[in-house]
Amino acid sequence: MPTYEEALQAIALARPDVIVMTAENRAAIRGLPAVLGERFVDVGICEQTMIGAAAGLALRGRTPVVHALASFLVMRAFEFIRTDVGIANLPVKLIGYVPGFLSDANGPTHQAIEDVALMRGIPNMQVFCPADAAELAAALPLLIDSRAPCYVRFNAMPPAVAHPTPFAIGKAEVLSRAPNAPHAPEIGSDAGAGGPGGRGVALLTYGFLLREVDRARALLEARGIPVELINLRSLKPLDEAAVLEAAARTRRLVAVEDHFQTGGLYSILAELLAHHAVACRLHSISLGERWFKPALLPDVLEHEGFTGPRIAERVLALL
Amino acid sequence: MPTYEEALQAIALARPDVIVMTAENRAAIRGLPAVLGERFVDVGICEQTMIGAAAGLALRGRTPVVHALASFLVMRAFEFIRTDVGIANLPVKLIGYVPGFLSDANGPTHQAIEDVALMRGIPNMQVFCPADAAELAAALPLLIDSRAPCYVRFNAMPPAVAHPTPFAIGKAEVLSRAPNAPHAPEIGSDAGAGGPGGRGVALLTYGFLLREVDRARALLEARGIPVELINLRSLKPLDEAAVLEAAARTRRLVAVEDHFQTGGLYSILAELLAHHAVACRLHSISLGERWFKPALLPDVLEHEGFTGPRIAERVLALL
Amino acid sequence: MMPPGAPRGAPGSDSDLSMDLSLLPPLALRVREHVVRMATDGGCFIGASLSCADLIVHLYTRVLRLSRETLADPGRDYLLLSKGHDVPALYATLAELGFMPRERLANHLKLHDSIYWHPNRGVPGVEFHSGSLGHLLAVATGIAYDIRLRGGANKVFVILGDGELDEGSVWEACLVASALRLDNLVAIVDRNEFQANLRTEELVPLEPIPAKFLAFGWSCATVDGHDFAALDAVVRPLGDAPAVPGKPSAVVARTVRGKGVPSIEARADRWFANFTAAEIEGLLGELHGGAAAGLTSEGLVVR
Amino acid sequence: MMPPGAPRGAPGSDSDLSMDLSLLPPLALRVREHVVRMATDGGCFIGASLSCADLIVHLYTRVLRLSRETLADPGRDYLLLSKGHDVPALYATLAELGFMPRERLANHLKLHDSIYWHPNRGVPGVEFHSGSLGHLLAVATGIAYDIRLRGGANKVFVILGDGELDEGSVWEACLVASALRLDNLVAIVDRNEFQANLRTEELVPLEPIPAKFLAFGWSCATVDGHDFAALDAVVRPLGDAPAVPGKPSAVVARTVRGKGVPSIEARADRWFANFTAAEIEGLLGELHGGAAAGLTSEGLVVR
Ligand SMILES: Cc1ncc(C[n+]2csc(CCOP(=O)(O)OP(=O)(O)O)c2C)c(N)n1
Ligand SMILES: Cc1ncc(C[n+]2csc(CCOP(=O)(O)OP(=O)(O)O)c2C)c(N)n1
Ligand SMILES: [Mg+2]
Ligand SMILES: [Mg+2]
Repeated sequence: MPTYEEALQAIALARPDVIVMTAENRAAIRGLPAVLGERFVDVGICEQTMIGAAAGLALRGRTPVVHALASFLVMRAFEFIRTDVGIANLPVKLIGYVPGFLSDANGPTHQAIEDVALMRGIPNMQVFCPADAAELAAALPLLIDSRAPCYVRFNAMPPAVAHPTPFAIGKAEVLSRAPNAPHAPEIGSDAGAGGPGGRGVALLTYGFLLREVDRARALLEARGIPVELINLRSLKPLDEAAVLEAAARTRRLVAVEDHFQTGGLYSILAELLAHHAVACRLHSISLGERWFKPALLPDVLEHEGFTGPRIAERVLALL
Repeated sequence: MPTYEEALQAIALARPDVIVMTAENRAAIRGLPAVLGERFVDVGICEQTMIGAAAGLALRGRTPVVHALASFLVMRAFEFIRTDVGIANLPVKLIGYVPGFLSDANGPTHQAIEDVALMRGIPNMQVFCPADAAELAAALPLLIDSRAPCYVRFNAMPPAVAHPTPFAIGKAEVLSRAPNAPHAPEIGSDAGAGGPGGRGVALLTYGFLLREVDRARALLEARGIPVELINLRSLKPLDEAAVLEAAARTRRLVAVEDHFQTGGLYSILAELLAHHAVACRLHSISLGERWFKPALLPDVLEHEGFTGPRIAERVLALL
Repeated sequence: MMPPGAPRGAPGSDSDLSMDLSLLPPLALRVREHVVRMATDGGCFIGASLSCADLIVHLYTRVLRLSRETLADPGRDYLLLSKGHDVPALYATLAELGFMPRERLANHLKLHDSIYWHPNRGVPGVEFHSGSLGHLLAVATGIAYDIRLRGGANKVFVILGDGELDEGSVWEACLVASALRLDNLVAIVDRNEFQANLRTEELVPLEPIPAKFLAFGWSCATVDGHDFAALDAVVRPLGDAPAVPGKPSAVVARTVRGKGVPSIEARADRWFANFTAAEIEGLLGELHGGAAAGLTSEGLVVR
Repeated sequence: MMPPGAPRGAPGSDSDLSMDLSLLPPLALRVREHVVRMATDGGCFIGASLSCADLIVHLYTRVLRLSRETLADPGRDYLLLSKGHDVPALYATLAELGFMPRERLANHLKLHDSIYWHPNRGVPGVEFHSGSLGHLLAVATGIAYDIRLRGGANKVFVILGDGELDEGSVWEACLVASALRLDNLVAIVDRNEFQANLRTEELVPLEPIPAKFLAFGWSCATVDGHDFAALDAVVRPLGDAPAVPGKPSAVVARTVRGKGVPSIEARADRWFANFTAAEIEGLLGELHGGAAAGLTSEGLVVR
């Protein structure tokens, strides 16, 4: 699999309309200035101007791929994104660096844990949250080909899991489906731990946390809980069918995300269930309504309860 | 009832900690500079600086009440609100002028129809949406007394309805409760038009639209539909009990709002129903995922389907 | 695609030469008439539109390489209204120059058209929507950068409000445009001395404006924004070449809010107006040198 | 409450006089040692911290009316780090001056403390959190305004990065502070010539910086940011009175990224560093005039 930089370089070399932009955030693309020359634009620490300029470039037929730290991209420049890119529905691709827990010890100013909420609220905007470097590289050509604006929760971590399903816009990856005849459940009162009429539990997640949630899945299965694991790499458009099927089978969904509880996956699922009038338990394992404790990533995961074992415990407690 | 300006003046005169600020938006408070002198600060067209400065004033023990057009307040200054006011949990009161449909012919740049979504997503931030001038004036002393930051969807329209219930933070106003023995329903297949096990329909709304929704209520009742009408003036904190009771009785909620479908009242209700695992139909009458057609207010309401009669029709179509 | 260096001016498809200077005053008068007529039945930002009517008329007739036929031509010059609430002056100019039928102006604020208080691309000739102050210099920067990448000779003009200069985003975009050495970019400040409710110097003093642009790496000239000959001397050459090679060009155009209608000139409470039909008649009279209109409707504070 | 005009300097509770100038170099050296020690086990923005270590040390010992006892006193002088990633230099200064125990520095990045990459109010002496560039001049404007409303004589100092000047919000706040005539406000620019990855003049040229502040209604002086006597001449008087009455004061402090540790000076790839324990020893040696540390860990591009 190419790295993000390699993938972007290949696309930019094949497509002269692609302009790579950054607001002093070139960590992931530092080799591109030499390759792209004037098609690489670093505007300095000017997130708002970068977005306005990207809109101007898009008006001229370009496809800007813009980079900045996720929190400053989606928040400092929010009104520029919504007004210049959103209203005009221009194909500007927003790449948010160190989102969620990945901002580790930077502190709340850098914590993009409302990015999904903000970006999905903008008409026309698509939202992608790759689980690892491979998924990111696989998604890139597709989302640059699309004419829609999009936000990418950048994540170039090592493979989270083996990916059986190629990336597609609007499609989830179903990583495990609850087996038909599981061991007898060890916990919970109702059979198979699912909600009324269902069995087992579906864990839905996205981005970097997939790795940990997959570990949690293994732990839960080892305890005899039937688990469905869904990688919701495309949050908007959403793979409604995949979610509704999981809901129908398990009657118990758990959204696991490094995001505030409001506005992210939990809200997406609540809206979907309401829209389809599906009776199904829905739980959130998220940051609730607070910023997380700044520290190095492994410490953050442990402290906030997002390692595989801690997630498994928290799921068990919900059943 | 005092006007907004009178109410704010009275509070500011009684409380020397109150500082009234605006970013060139003094339409509703134009008399205050003469009264408050240096405690009235117009920073010019500088929404971000206004918020940062308000945080600085709050650090010094002040309670800033800040005014700007809703879209520029909550969007241009979003990151300042979230970072300087939200993280520090400072008592800054944000007053958003011409929100929702009230921006009539200004166009999408001025349409604050994601303001509820944006503001309620910020930890600690409260969100109030008065239905008319009376409710706004009644709410003001309470929300300035509170130590929490808040956002007010400013609305000083003439009385929408008679208000039986005094404003209280976290409380809804239940304006009508479905009668026990309604006329036989004329439409819909299941008895009383409610969802399974319920009867009638609950209309939930906030702000300026209450007037139209109340008209819709009368029209629906005239057609024999039992209607509950709830004025959700305090969207955060939410009066969960009022909503859950309406859900239990009617099993059918309709959220009516001049807001995108995502993130506002519809999402709030979807999250609440999911959290409490309540089986209940939930519908949205909102702007969906698009900006509204700019025109004068009455034309907008007609065109977008938000007059009383059009709302009634749309509710009927849902049943 | 337009040949580079195509002649300027868009008086109509039958001409590709700049309009004669002597024709600008009567044209500007007709534009002002339209603007005044839009200040009823809902109203418009009349004061802000009248201050830059001459700027817009001059740009379209003497500067921009743009005609009805080249509205989508990548080689066209661009005009962006960053202070979008002056769009009535643009609607009127576009109608007078045949970019759209004059009748369409009667659709102002009507549901079945897109002629409302801020620009949008539903109107032919509008390059981009605006309304939120402080955006279009950034957008223009992107446009100008692409033009340079493609080796285009066309220019990008942006009209800014003076109050709009309060927005930090304007200065941020100035820094970036200067860093990118976009000398095909021109910002014209409609220096009408007022922001929404107050004189700029009484609220957020902006002077010295030229020193600001110079310190941010731009060239800067000052001009009387109601004097077509002066505009010809200062703005027209910027359609050919920047004032200083390698630098974006700023022009501070000294103007008067409500210019042409003495009853509303330099008055904050007549910035946005929604007059009665009778008042409109009076104001049109004033425009033609008649007596003061004797306005009776109350002044408005809309912001 | 502190008496207005209280003596300056916070060398410790037993003294209320400014620290003797001769004591500053050794103090700054100890501060730099702490900063270097924080550049491991996760690392820190070492380059950005070393460039303004002298500024911070000088402010705390020779300018600010502030001591351990007056940390919450409304009459205290304020120091705000708008370029928050230089906070290791502040942690170290606070520790050396007894605002917090030196041992707490060992908690850098640890879960049980609040000593992380950006300032927060969990650390005594930190007035406000930062990390998002371009915020604290606006916040300082509010603080300074309140001080004036209350008739206070205290001052508000803000340290800005030079790259931070890219952000339009800085210039917006400059306009507002000037409009409000906040002459109790002082902005010090850590002019280390670099933003995250490049030299400012190679990315977004900022010169002439003084002309920018002057055009925005501020006074502006320039000083060698590593020369305590020069800082005493330029910055210290601003603790008593503005350079120009009625205007906020800016000071451009010429500094060097990574100052004091030649191996990392003026190097973009050593702006943020996470060294091995052995490298840290080498760098501490350099700080004391020893041979080059012979760094082996790769340079980092973290932004
Ligand atoms: C970001 C933003 N903030 C506030 C407003 C509201 N507003 C519209 S025009 C205006 C005053 C503009 O003054 P100026 O730029 O001088 O334009 P003029 O009307 O004088 O031409 C204000 C505050 C806005 N449209 N956008
Ligand atoms: C709004 C915002 N955008 C981007 C960043 C990422 N960032 C942190 S420091 C930095 C460079 C700052 O350069 P400068 O102000 O010169 O500080 P120095 O490190 O040189 O002291 C950048 C781009 C940020 N923290 N905040
Ligand atoms: Mg003006
Ligand atoms: Mg620097």
